[in-house]
Amino acid sequence: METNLALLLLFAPFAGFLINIFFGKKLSKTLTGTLGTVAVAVSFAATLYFFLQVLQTKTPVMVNLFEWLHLANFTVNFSFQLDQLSLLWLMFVTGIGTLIHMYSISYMHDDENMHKFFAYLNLFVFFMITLVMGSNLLIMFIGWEGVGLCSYLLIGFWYKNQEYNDAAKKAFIMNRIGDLGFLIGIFILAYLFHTVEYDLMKAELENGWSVDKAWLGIAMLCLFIGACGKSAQLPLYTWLPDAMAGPTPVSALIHAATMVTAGIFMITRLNFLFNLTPDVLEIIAVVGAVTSLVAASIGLVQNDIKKVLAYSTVSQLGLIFLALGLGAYEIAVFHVITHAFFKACLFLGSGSVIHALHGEQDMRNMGGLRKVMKITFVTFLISTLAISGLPPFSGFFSKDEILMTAFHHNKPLWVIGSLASIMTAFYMFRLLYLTFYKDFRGTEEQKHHLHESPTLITFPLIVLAILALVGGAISLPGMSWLNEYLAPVMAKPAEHHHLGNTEYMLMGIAVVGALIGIGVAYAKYIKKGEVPPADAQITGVTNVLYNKYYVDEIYTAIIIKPIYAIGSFFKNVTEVALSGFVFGLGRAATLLGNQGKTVQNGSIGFYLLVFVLGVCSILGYIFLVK
Amino acid sequence: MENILQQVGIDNYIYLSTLLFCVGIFGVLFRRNAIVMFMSIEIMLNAVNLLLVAFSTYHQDAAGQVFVFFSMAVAAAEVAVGLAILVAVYRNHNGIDIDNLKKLKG
Amino acid sequence: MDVSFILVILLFGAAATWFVGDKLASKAALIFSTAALAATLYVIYRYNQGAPVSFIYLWNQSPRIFLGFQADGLSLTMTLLTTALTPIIVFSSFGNLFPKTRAFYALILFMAFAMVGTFLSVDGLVYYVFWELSLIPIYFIALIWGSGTAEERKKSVIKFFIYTFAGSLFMLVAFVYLYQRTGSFLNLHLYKAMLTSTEQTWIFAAFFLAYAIKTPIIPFHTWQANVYQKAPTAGTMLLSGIMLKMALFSIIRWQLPITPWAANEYKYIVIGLCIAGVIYGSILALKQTDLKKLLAYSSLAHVGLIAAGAYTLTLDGLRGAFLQMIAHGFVVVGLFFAAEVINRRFETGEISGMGGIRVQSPKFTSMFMILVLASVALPGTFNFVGEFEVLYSLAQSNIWFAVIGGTTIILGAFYMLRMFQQVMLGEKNEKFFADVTVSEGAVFVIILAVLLFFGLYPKPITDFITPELEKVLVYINRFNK
Amino acid sequence: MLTLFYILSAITLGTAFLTILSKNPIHSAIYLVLCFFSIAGHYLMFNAQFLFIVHIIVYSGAIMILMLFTIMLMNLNKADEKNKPILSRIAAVVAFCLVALVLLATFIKSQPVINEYKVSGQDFQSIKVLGQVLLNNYMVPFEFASVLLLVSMIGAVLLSKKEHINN
Repeated sequence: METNLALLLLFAPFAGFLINIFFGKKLSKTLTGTLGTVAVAVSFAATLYFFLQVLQTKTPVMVNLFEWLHLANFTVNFSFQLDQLSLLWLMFVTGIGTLIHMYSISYMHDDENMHKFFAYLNLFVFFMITLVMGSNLLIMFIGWEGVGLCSYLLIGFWYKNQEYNDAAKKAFIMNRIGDLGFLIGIFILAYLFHTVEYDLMKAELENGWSVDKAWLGIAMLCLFIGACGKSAQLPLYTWLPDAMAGPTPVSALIHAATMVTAGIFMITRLNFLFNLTPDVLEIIAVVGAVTSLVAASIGLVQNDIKKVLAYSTVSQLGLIFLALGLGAYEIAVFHVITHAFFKACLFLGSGSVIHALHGEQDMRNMGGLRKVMKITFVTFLISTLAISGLPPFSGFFSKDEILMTAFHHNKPLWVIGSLASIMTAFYMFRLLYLTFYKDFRGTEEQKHHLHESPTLITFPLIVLAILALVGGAISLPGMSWLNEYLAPVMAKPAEHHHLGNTEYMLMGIAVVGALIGIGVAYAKYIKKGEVPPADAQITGVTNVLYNKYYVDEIYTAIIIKPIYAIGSFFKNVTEVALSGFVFGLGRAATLLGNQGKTVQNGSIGFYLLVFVLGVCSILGYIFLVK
Repeated sequence: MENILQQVGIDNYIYLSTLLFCVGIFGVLFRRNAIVMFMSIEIMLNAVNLLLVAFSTYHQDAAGQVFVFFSMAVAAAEVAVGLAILVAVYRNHNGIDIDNLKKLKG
Repeated sequence: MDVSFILVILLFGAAATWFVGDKLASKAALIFSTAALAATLYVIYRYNQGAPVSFIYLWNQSPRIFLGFQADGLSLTMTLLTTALTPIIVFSSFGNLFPKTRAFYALILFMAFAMVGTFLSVDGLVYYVFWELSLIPIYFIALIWGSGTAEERKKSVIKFFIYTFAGSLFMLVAFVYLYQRTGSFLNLHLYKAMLTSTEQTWIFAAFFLAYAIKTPIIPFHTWQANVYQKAPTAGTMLLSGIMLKMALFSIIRWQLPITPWAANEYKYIVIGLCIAGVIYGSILALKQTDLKKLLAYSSLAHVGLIAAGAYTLTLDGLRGAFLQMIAHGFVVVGLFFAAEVINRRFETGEISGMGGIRVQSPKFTSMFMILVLASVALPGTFNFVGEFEVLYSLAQSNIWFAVIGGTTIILGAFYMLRMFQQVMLGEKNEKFFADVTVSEGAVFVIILAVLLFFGLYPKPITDFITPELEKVLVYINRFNK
Repeated sequence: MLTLFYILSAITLGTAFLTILSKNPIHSAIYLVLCFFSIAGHYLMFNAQFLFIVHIIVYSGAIMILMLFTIMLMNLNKADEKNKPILSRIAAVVAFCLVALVLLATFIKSQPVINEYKVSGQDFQSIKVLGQVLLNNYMVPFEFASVLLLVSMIGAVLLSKKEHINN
């Protein structure tokens, strides 16, 4: 029963994928969309069942199917594990997944390939579930690569545009760089532990299995590289903003709420190993903090509504990695969840705006939407307040916990994180003001068509906004339900912050910081009514930020171009030389033959002479020399 | 009957036929007149024949003499055909200079 | 019924295909190749039941030559690969019209015959004869039915022929020497020869030259790309799908067990070469403008990795190499067939002349996409299983091998997706592209089914080959206590 | 006997050289006859009567007559032969010396192997015995030799016949 239900949970989206990919074209659009949504909803229902069960029994559900790989010193099974961590993840993956599927029914209704969209989306959910449910690293890797594939398919969903295809390709390849790290990490772990099952590794460690610390550190670093790729951290983050080429529900589901949290899930899952390598944790913390700052600074000046959200995602993920690096896994998970709520809501809200404006994404051409799109505006406002970290919205609690932990462990990182938070508040309100306040700056044509989105779109927005509002309740400072819930999967008990003066002061600083960010945005865009200038007029530091520190250009110059240059060198020099060498051997043989031919000149006297000399030398060798 | 080998010795015959053979080689290399080259070949054949006979006596075996007999038959055949070829060459080239035969090269 | 029956079917089939005439030749070839597949399956069934299916017959007393065809896990797997791919290759050619049809199909069957012979023979000399015999049909296939001008074709095909032939001659020398030493060509006798280190070095080098050229491992690969491009697609499939595996199989079957000391001694150099080939092939693939050439260089990269796995001399490496051989055989046949499908419609091999196919033919796009993904070893496809084991074994030898060899998953994704984007995506092509026909689709579906099934459940093959590989490993380890 | 051997040997070698060195082919032929006669003398010393007779008949008789006949037919009885280039002649001399040196050295080196000659007194080379050996043991080669001679005769006739190209 349990096994079957777990398989249902896993394969319901896959069934949806199969039906949509094979028969989707013949079904009506509403039906394909409904099918896709129901498939994920079934998973959500199953997850809920297991969640409640595990909440009571506190014992994880294990499902073992069959042996997949058999190597010399370890075997890999198709086995799945439903414990507190994976169920928590599944809850918001399938839950938000369902909402976004629902949203997409309306959003994608005009697309000719809607059935494919739902097929890919279902496939994505399937792989995400695989990633989360797998009981060993390789099953996770299947999901890991699978979600990468779906991300590729969905970013390049509008495949007629080669720029979108470039973005899709870029996402896949950058992910693959991380995947190589992941794979190497798996190799080292498999070599060290002779298994890749989480439980067995954990048990071995508890039984005093001696592990080479240096190799373990390398393995963890490799795994972190994998996480960097998937969760868009420095230096592999550049694919995520480009990934906004995909349809907006995709950005909401994959590139904000679920897939990009895979790296965090992996690190949390392996927390018992990461705890053993404090050096790696430190690297993670620094990378996370720097990423959050860099991405936030880029987000300050972007004009594309989805790009701003994308950089904000990178920045928030950076904060989460900061938490991971400080060993505060519960807080990281907490922020993942709240972030999933408000960021999905923000993306869906921006999708609603884009939908209303028929594809317009540039904020310079928006404005004044507050009056027309009331629901969208309210939900968007709630989420913006949440991400800016104002109490009592969910984002306040989670972000504040991260900063508090950082303050206790590492003051410079706290400063960086706080700066990033202030920037976040600024650019999010900049976004809000430019989009919803003042007057509409688009064309008359667009203005004429402005409308609030249909219920299928607004309903998910409302649900998510409510969650963004109250989501913080699961881990209030001082009385954290989440910490308790996650305790069985954590190697170390959660740090308990005593709420003293320092803590209240920190909260105050955070709130004031956020308010400063908001205030600056208000002064600039409401009071002065500024509108960001056109691309050509951007100068100075702003220009550097607007062009994202030229990171893409740098990567092109130092990686892509040299590879092509080497390719040209190989093609034009090495290949030609090698080929020439082989042909040269042939030519040498011909040349030798031609030379030898002249010896054969027909003069009998000469033949005889050579013959005699030959006989002489043979006889001499046989009888005299030997 | 007293045998010659007891007085002369097989080695003297070996030296003799070796030298004779070398003279034949010398002739073949030295001259360009085809007929004289033919004669040199005959000298070489005879040197071998002589040695065969000497060893036939040495081993007191008739086989050696039988071989000589056959080699004479072959030599006769060879000379007949060879001279016929020479006649044909002479007809075509008005001479039997061996260097003319370079044209036979493929 | 023993394994020689498969050979008989193929040889008889080749003759019969020739005699039935141009009209029926393709069908006859399909029937006989399918019959060979059925026979192989039956033989494997019998083998699994423990029935004797080997065929050994003393052919010549002096020198001692056995007409021996050994059935074991390794050779039967490779035979199955050959007889499974041959009908696919034959069937994939149905859409093309060839002059001298009967000769074409007869040569394909004859080639299958020679390759199966190579996989099955246990006598070094017979093995060598089959090895060289397989060159003849591909030579004519590429020369007569290839693309490009006759002059270019002749140049590349003759280069291929002489190059591979010259390499093989060194192998013959090695076999003759081994016969001198052991008085036998039988592999089991050769495995037991206690050769000195100098002898091993030379024999290893001779074998290596033959196999490195055939595989090919850089820098012996220069024949490859041109022949792949010039040969008709059926020929390219035969070459890349099966013939390359002859060399890789032979490394495991002949080279390593005979000269284990040298293999261990020169392990790092050889693996280094193979790994260098991975990067070299991948980067060159990025620069190709011709679809078939691109696939050729990708093949170079992949077989480099396979060979590297085999040379690690570990169970994982050998097994991974073996699995990857089969997986690569199917994938590469599928990819070249996709190239052929495009070529049939657009009549060009240039990537720049393609693009915008996805709009017109979604089915073809999906199938091609899955093939591309299998080629870049996405988990869940058969290629991942092999590549994972190979990379794991490399990581055990030296972590850097795995890191550098692993760049194939990055570079592979790079050039394959780039190719896919340029060939398939973008605005609709002005030229009409009909979606796959039923017969074309059938070929793809079979290949994809194999790749996905074994990707998720490789156990049948793994269980089939592992005992044999363990035996081989015992021979390999006899010098390295 | 030894004296006789030396005299005969001197004649053999001397006439052989003269054969080669004579400018006029007729002279060469004459010297060659002398050389053959001296070789026949050697045969006689071995008591090989059969070969002695056959040798005189075949060589001095048939072959030499054939040669002389050819020379006269071609009207070659004058010394109009152009000498070979000096380089070839030096090469010929060098080759001659080299072969002689190598062969003699070879034989000298292998001399210890040669046993002392012992007479068994058995008759092995009288015409009667040879005839029996030839026609019993070597019957088939003998017949083949006759076929060979026949073939060579036909060949010689064919070759020396005037060609009629137009026919």
